[in-house]
Amino acid sequence: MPLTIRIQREDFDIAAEIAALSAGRRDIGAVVSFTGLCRDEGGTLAALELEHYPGMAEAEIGRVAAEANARWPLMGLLAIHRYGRVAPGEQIVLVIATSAHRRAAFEAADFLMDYLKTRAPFWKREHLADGTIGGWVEAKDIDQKAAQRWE
Amino acid sequence: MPLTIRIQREDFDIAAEIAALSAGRRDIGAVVSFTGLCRDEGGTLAALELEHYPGMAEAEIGRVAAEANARWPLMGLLAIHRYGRVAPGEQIVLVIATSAHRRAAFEAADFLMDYLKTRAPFWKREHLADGTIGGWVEAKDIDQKAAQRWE
Amino acid sequence: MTQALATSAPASDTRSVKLVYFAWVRERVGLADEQVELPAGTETVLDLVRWLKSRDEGYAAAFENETLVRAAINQTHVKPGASLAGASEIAFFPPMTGG
Amino acid sequence: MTQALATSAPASDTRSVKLVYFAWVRERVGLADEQVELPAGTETVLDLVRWLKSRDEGYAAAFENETLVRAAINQTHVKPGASLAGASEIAFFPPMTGG
Repeated sequence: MPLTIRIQREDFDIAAEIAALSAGRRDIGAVVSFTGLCRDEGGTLAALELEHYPGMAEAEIGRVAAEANARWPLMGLLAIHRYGRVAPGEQIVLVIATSAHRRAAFEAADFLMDYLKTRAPFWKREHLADGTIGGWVEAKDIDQKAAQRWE
Repeated sequence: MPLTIRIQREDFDIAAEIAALSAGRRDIGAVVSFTGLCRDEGGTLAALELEHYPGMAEAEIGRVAAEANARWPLMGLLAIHRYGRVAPGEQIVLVIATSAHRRAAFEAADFLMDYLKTRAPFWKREHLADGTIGGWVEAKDIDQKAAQRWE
Repeated sequence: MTQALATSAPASDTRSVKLVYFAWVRERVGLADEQVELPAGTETVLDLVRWLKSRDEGYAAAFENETLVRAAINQTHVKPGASLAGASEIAFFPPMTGG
Repeated sequence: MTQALATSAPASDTRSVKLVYFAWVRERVGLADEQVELPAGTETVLDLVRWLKSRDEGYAAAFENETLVRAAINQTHVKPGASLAGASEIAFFPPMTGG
């Protein structure tokens, strides 16, 4: 299965990534994409600063992707996660799953996002609209529970 | 909630549709897209011909979208379904759901696709690679069961 | 099938509706749409289906399996027992296969 | 904390590992990474955490809640009881908040 994992500072282009995963293939029936964006939190947020663990980030997402590939009949899987400073409205993360059928594509993308949230070594810190540096974003129980759905 | 429903012969551009749903907003945290493509069925298929019930197709998808909007806190919802002749590798259907959080976006897109499959008045007929016109595609129990998950 | 024995049907019992057909229902009937006068006593979708089946072999083939063909009244899905009251456009089609 | 009482520790009991810290663990420790000699008897991640806590207030603050800070050995998540055998890079960080 074609697998793409990229950790990058730059923005990404969803259409180009879908096109690359689908290029030359006529057996894909379903493409599910998830894009995570930076919210402005009611105007209080100036930016998110994303720190990551280089090396482990790619390795851990690769392990999660391998699990997804073992669980669903996939034709392609992609995960791109940005690091550095991201402003409200900008894209942070992209996951794409392709398969012959929609159920596998939906579930694999959903699974990959849940595990990426709880297992990939990224940390967000808030930069506030008033110019101060806010705290590190706290992990949410709801994300742990979401990941546990797949166990 | 911004709602877009289009039934059209022409292809569509996922990135442009996501951009239009997100334009000027900084409160969207999650965008889930589903794209359904025409498969070549191991090389046996030359094209799918999609017939639809004009008027009812838009109305029925509108009713399903209203149900999705009542069930999840959405910030935007889009459904585009093509009709006419579609070749293997080409796009047939696009669903996009946007929300502050990923669970609502995933579930609403998944729901909209399941109901679109079982309730929207579209019918597919196969044109085979050997030049003959194949039969009308039969509805699948698995699609009925998928839609029943949401009841 | 005739309504010869119905002696006191009011005028409103016969009215004109548009029937539309899709996919293999359309092919078997041999028409995409038609305007018909509903015979007196045709009160539900199933009544209409049974009257149509009596018209000729094409309709009989289209509605061979009465529970397989789906119906919509005025562009909304309905069940076979649904009343035709207020119906101006009645559609018949196979189970949907879009998406 | 000294190992003065350990009299017969083999040479392999003290070895050099790279420690890396992220997010608020990094900020509290005051370092992004460091090379340390593991004291003899430091066999698990939790042993290492307890030794680090004894070093100064920064480490003590970082590891105040021993079960909150996550660890990875050679870039793989591990539990506090995990053995340090074979570890060359040990990372400590808060619960992840990516995605």
